Amino acid sequence: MTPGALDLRPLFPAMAVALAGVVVLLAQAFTPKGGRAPAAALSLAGLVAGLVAVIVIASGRGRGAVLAGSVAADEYALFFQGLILSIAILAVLLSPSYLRETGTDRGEYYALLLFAVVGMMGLVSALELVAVFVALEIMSVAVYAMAGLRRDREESQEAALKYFITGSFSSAFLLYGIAVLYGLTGTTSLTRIADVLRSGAASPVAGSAGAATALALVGTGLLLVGFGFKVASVPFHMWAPDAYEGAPTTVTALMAAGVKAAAFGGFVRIFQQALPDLAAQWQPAVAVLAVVTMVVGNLGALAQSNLKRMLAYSSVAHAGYLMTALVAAPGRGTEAILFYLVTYAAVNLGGFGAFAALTRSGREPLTLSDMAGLSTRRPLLAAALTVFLVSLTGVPVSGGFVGKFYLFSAAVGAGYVSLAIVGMLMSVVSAYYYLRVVIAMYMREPEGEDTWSPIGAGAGLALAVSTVVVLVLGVYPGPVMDWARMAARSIGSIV
Amino acid sequence: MTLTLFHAILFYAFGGLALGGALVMVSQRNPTYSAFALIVTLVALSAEFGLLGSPFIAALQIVVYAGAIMVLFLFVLMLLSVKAEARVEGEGRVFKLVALALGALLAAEVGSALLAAKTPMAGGFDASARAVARLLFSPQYLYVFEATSILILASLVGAVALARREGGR
Amino acid sequence: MTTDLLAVIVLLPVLGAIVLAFVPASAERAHKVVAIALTTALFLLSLALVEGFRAEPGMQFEVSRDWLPSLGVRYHVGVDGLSLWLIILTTFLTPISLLASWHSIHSRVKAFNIFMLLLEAGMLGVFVALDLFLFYIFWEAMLIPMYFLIGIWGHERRIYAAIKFFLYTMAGSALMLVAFIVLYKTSAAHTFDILALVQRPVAPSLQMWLFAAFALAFAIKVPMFPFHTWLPDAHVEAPTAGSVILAGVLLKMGGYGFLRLAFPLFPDAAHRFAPYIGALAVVGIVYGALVSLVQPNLKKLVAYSSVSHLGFVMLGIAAFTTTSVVGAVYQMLNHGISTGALFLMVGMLYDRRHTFAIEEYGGLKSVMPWFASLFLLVCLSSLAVPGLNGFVGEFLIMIGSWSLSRPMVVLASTGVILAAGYILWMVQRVLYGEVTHEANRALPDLSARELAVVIPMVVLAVVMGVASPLFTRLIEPSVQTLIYDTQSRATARARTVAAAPAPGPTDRGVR
Amino acid sequence: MTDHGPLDAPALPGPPAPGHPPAPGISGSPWVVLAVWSVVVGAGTWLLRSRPDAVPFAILLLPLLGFTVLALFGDAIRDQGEGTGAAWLACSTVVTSFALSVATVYRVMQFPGGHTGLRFTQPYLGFEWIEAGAFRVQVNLLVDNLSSVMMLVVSGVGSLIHVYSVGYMAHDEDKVRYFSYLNLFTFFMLLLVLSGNLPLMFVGWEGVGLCSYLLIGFWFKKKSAADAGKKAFIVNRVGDAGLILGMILAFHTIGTLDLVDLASNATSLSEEALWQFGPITAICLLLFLGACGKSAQIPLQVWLPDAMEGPTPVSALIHAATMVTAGVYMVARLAPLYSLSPTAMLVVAVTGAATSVLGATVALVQTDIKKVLAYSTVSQLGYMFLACGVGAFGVGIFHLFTHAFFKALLFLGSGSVIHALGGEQDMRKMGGLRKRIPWTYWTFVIGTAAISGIPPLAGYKSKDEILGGALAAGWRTLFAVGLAVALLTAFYMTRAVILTFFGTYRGDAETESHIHESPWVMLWPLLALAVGSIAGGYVDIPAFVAPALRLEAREGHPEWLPYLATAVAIAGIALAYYLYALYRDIPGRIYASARGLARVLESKYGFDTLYDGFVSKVVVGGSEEVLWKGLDTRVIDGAVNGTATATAALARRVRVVQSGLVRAYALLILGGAVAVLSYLLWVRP
Amino acid sequence: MSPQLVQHALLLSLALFAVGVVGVFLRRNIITIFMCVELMLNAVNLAFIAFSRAWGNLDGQVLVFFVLTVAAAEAAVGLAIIISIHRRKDTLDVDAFRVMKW
Repeated sequence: MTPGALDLRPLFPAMAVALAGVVVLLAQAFTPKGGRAPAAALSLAGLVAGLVAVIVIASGRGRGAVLAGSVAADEYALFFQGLILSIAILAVLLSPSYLRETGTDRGEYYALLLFAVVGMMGLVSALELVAVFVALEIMSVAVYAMAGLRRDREESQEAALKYFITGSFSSAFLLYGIAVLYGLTGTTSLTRIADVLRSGAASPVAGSAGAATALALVGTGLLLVGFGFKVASVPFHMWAPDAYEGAPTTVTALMAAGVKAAAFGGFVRIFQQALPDLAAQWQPAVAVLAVVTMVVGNLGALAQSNLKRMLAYSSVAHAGYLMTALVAAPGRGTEAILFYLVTYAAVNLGGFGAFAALTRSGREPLTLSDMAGLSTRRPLLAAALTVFLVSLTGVPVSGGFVGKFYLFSAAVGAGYVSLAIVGMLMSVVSAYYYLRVVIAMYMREPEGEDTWSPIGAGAGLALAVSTVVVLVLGVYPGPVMDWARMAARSIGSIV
Repeated sequence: MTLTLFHAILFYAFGGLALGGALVMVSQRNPTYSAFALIVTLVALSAEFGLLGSPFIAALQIVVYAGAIMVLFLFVLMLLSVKAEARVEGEGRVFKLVALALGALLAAEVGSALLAAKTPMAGGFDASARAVARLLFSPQYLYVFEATSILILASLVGAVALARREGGR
Repeated sequence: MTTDLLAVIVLLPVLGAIVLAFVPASAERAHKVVAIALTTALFLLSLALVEGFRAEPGMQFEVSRDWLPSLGVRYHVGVDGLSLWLIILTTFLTPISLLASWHSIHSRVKAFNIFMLLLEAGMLGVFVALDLFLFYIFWEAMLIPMYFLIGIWGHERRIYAAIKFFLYTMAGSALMLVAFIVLYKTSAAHTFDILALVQRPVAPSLQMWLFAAFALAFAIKVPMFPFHTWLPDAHVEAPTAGSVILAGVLLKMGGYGFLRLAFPLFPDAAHRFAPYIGALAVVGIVYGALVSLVQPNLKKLVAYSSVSHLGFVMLGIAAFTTTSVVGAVYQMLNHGISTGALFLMVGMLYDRRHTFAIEEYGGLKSVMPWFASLFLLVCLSSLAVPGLNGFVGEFLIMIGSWSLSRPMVVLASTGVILAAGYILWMVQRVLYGEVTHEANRALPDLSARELAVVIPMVVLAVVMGVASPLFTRLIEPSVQTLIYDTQSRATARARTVAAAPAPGPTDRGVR
Repeated sequence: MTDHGPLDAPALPGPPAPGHPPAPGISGSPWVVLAVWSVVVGAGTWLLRSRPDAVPFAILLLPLLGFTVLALFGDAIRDQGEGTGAAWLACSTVVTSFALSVATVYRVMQFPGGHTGLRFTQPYLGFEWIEAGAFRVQVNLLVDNLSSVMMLVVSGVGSLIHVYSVGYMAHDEDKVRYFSYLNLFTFFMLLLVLSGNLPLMFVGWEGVGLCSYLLIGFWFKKKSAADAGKKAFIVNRVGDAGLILGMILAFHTIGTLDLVDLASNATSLSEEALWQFGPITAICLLLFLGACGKSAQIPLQVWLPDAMEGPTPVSALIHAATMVTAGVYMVARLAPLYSLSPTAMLVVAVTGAATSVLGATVALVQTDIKKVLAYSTVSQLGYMFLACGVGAFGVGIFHLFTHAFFKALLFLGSGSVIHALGGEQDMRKMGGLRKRIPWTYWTFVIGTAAISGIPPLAGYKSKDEILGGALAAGWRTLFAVGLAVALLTAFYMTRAVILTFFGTYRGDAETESHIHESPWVMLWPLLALAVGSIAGGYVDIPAFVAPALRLEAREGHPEWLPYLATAVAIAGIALAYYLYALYRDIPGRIYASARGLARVLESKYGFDTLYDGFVSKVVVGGSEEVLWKGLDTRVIDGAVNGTATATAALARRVRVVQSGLVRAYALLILGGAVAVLSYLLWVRP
Repeated sequence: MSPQLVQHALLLSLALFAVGVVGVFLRRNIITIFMCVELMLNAVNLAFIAFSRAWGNLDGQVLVFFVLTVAAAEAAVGLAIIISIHRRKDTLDVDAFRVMKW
């Protein structure tokens, strides 16, 4: 590209969403008192526009890295942006009825959601650590706020607080890691960090090869802490159960699906693009974290009676599953993570979305007895939820199974058979707590009056889409796999 | 910019001041005192920045941190009329000891790596506002710079949404 | 084959389930009729497989297409002598169990029929799949409908049983999936295609581990002692149709898995582990028989008898001679028929009296003569009276397993004695004597529908008892090839065999 | 079972006209019977003329056809004429089989070399019974002199008993079922004796066991009957397991299970030395275990006495004349094989001798008339094995042949007595029936004389031969045992006759008033059998079957032997007469003075107690307490559930870490950071 | 002595970071804890400046600029959260917030 003439096309998707956020705010501001701004519709419009932009770019026009290689529009970024936008669209579809029933119906919600999406999109497309950090913070700040939006529940504010304190605490570690890497390499660009680390001696800061390695490892370790926190890997996971439980359920859905996807998007890209030469060091560490995460996440979920909290722990466990494939990055491991995130996002949107959709007058279905006999009262919803739970368990025919298979086959391919074994055994454990929900829905009689909300059109659509995605990925995952492969291969191809 | 002994003395003095402020901050039960101690540290750090040849950042530090952020903290402290932490007998002693040990361990680990590193000082270092601004507004950081606008907007909206009183619209 | 008959057979029930999903739940009769008609049609369609099947080794009706190239997964299906009759057994038992459930399932009829259809599809899929991935999909997917069948329509402790069933079998197959992947990664063929993998076994040391993982999954499914404790619970709590399918088809998948996968894929490990499998099988035979002797509950008794019967199957597989394996495959079919019929008839008793306790019955022969006669016949088939189906299988297994271990065969023969013990004792307590419970005095004899359910099973038991070659002739070529190929691919064996006379389809097993 | 009759003669509707027994209601459906009869006869004739090779199969299948028709359409048939039509249908199939058998035997003997048998292989189906690998079982029949004898006995005695049953079961409501079982039994028994290979023989073998089970437990409402049936089947199964193993071993050792091939292959095998437990000995002993089960030899003799719970004709047919002799038949059939193993021969002989003593001694103290006959059967079967064991296989078959007549006769006679007494079986409540039921009395006496070995009756001839065989083989001990048993036999049979027919009636008056001679349909089978019991000994069975057994003709016996045997028999009879007819108080005194011995005999040498204890305590008790409740529930399932419980407990522990205190969360982050850095810096440099 | 200056700045930054980290655990007042986090960010800033000086490039300066922005944004949201929870519970003792646990 010619210097001076800035090619901003790769930024269009994010810009569309950001613009939508601003418009939502303005619409809110200009709506007369008592009126209701069409915030959800506007958000949808912005997100759809962003998605269209992603598709247009992906179809060949405007791919590449721009702004001196600080941000990329490679297949990887586009894959994630498409995924994140889809997640956001479904989350927006789920939101109105839930917000109405919980009295959280405010314009800021959608604006924050859109800003969070902007942050997520930046996180997966940034080729540079400053951008990564800022994008991460945009996402985090918006989500901190969203977590605390439900004023009728003490849990919501507590969630925001806990998420915020631990989040900013871990951000500092991440930042220190960035500082160390910058100090070692003199740059924040992912590719240039990789170059310096590869050539080794070029750094004036490194006194010796050993010192360089030590610094690099410190930086890597601190980055690992930061991203470990964002993806909710044990032992950095402890915010997740509380934040997931306390946050408004639609926000939880966004956190479980979107934040996790974006965090993994950044995690994988940074470690793969900037630190490939240290893979021999950090991959074993990731493997250990993965094992611990799978075990603790699943055991934690096993002990829960609150369904949201159970799904929160389960999302911890799934971070562990995802991390098993990180040891096989680049290549099949990355593909597997990308593929799994798609099905995982659909499942979590569906799962939390189902709880959100049932919420009436601020009362959410939170316990197993709340779900008793759901299959007789909401047969379709129960069926959809069953599909999600089956997919979470990793039983065919569902995207969850294919995804898990993909992940574990990547891990085995990298020589980590033990990871696959632990993963499968933990899947068995997980079957127990997932199945309990199915039991409640199908094998217990409903108790008392039907106090659940009828399923609205938007939520119904979102749940239906999620269900279809999960099932299609279980039978015909080919296309998504192909995209994932293209995306995984594109990392580092554009500088 | 040449380095003189005076320079060095100032550097260590402000360094000590910063560290001292920090220690006071974490050892104070009263958050207000802590805030003042933090301000001391921040100002001292600003001086350190200047001594390390970064006048622009040093100024920014005073303006943004000491000037804006800490004022905000103090404002909130006043607003909520925060009292000192109540003293609880033997509260979390083990907890604190573990934290101290872990903190020391962390410092040792990172420190060992830092100590092994060479620390040259590149010549011809120009970190004037002009030079920094040139880089800041180059395409390389344009994206991040623009992103910060969204960040601030998001935090604004978030703060409003959270802190606004019930029923207020 | 240009038309993929197997895909049609597997997908037809799925299609049926989808169609039924759109029929309102209130139209219960329509659901029943459609499901029974569909599965019956499928049975007739599956007979086309028998019709077109040539008594030759190798896969027939084979179809292989790309499916998920990025995972190395193909859509590869086919039928050979090992799977042919198991497919027929599946399509045969499904309409029968649906018909048997006509009255006994009165709640959520729609869901019941849908789950049964999905279950059938899953079972058929397992038997036709020739790609590990595909195999696993069906293998696991089947758990879910079965889980619902037990959990929704089961008896008092149904939830416990359903969870136990699901977790236990899933735990077993969890490690198998890892083994699949390891196999894929390490095999020279670098594929999930079973036929290709079989051609080139992996290193013997690795085989041991992979075989162990496979064997665990299959041993739980069979179930072999000591992995059997899920079975009595699942059987007792499952509704009749569930028990029939569980005993009739699901358990067969374990044996089938050994034959289709574990043994041919890992010839060296199979060679090494066969004696242990045989020993466990024999323990299962005796143990299952002894424990079922003292069961106070009809269904539990039959469940433990399954452990015993399937011990014979496993003994035959472990011996791995043509005779024993043909016997094992045949015994799987026999067990499907006779134990399936036992569960059907026990279910008919339950429909009348709502109890499985043996002591609640007695003297039924005076009030339900037709039931008594048919029940006796089914029992005789189960205890392997020659002339009925069970004998042929057990005899072939014992005669073929002689080369594996003589003491094992001798011990297995005690199973024959004990079978007479537990079955006849049960028969006596249920059918003979005076009617001791007032409630039994007016029990109606079998209805026309019930007769229609039982009589096909009984007829098959007789036909299979007197005309076994009709079935075994289609089984044997595949078995011979299986054994010959497996033996010749075992590296440990290849060395010793090199000096031996030219190998032909021999009757001496892996041993 | 002694205090009240089984339904052997279920509550008689009323006193029948004395001396003029009511003819069973043939009138029920005469036309049906006639039609069936003519079709059967016509078809049989056609078969013999045009498809002679099919005749053996027809012999087999006719009773099966009868069974099938009765089983499927029994209800319809019963609705007409109280099932009498069913009875006659059943009879007709067996009688036709008998007729065809006679024709076949005749035809076989016309062939040159026909004495060693003709094999009939079925050409009708495109397959055999079992085909798997090297193991194949054809559906082929072997008609040689040995199976001819058996076939004739089975279908002949079977026919008579079918006919007898028409009268005996006339008042039973369930006679359709009875006759269907009886027909099925005939089918399996014919299959047993005709089959050309061991596995097919085993089908018949187990089949007759099954029918025995069904018929013993025919009156299933009675617990003792159901128990006895079950016991019979299970004890037989023990033997059958041996038989199965023997077949397997034979297949793997000799390479075939075809009877003819086995016999001819056996000649190429070398004889094993005494006490050398080679494969041949093992095969023979395993097969003999099967024979012990079926033929009620020690240690599996316990079921036969209990089997008397069945209707008396069944006892006659199955538990005296035919089924229980299957073991003898099989051992004789495999004579060439047994001849190779002196060890096995010795075991067979000793077992037979021991069993014959056991049966004879226990019979001394029985008070139930059928039990006497049952133990007598046990004893006589032992006699037959004794013959086989000393190498006189043909003689064993000879005794089998004669025994079939006189034992069937005795059973049917006892049935007639029981019928007359309205179900009474206890001899202590009989007496003086000689005049009341003369036909029965005389035939019974003939049977007793025959079994006692009084010349010139059938038993005399065959028993004589056995003793001679033992002597010829050099087994003096066995000879002595045989002689002793002969004495005992004569004694206890005479005792039974005296208690039943002599003296004065000891039962109650009510029963006495109903005593009546049996109808003719029951009497003429008695007469026919009586003729057989007299004349049967004049058929030279040993010579006849010798070619089929591939044995040398026997040597002559010492000429003093017949006199000695006769003397022993007469001594036995005289002693019994002395004790039970003349000085009736002596038996009681003997009893009193030899209580220990009496108790041993009354407890049947304790076998039942031992077995019951083993089964109920060790097998059932052990299975319930140790295996099921202990191992299965507690250990194995405990481990399964324990894993789940342990996981849940672990989960509760893990959960506690999540304290809800945010600083603890941060601490864990810090700890994690330290751990990660330590790992990266120090563990993995 | 000049090279040591940068190194000592780095060590100072590390010390401040460690003090911040430990402070999070020593204090119970949420605002103080938050201030400790701010201290950690500032410590990192010092490291950035030091490294910038070592390399003689300005990326470190720019980084600090953005970190300041982030810190401000975090402060805004963080304090808003604190205000809102204080409103509900009338305490800033961090250990008082444990409705959700286990």
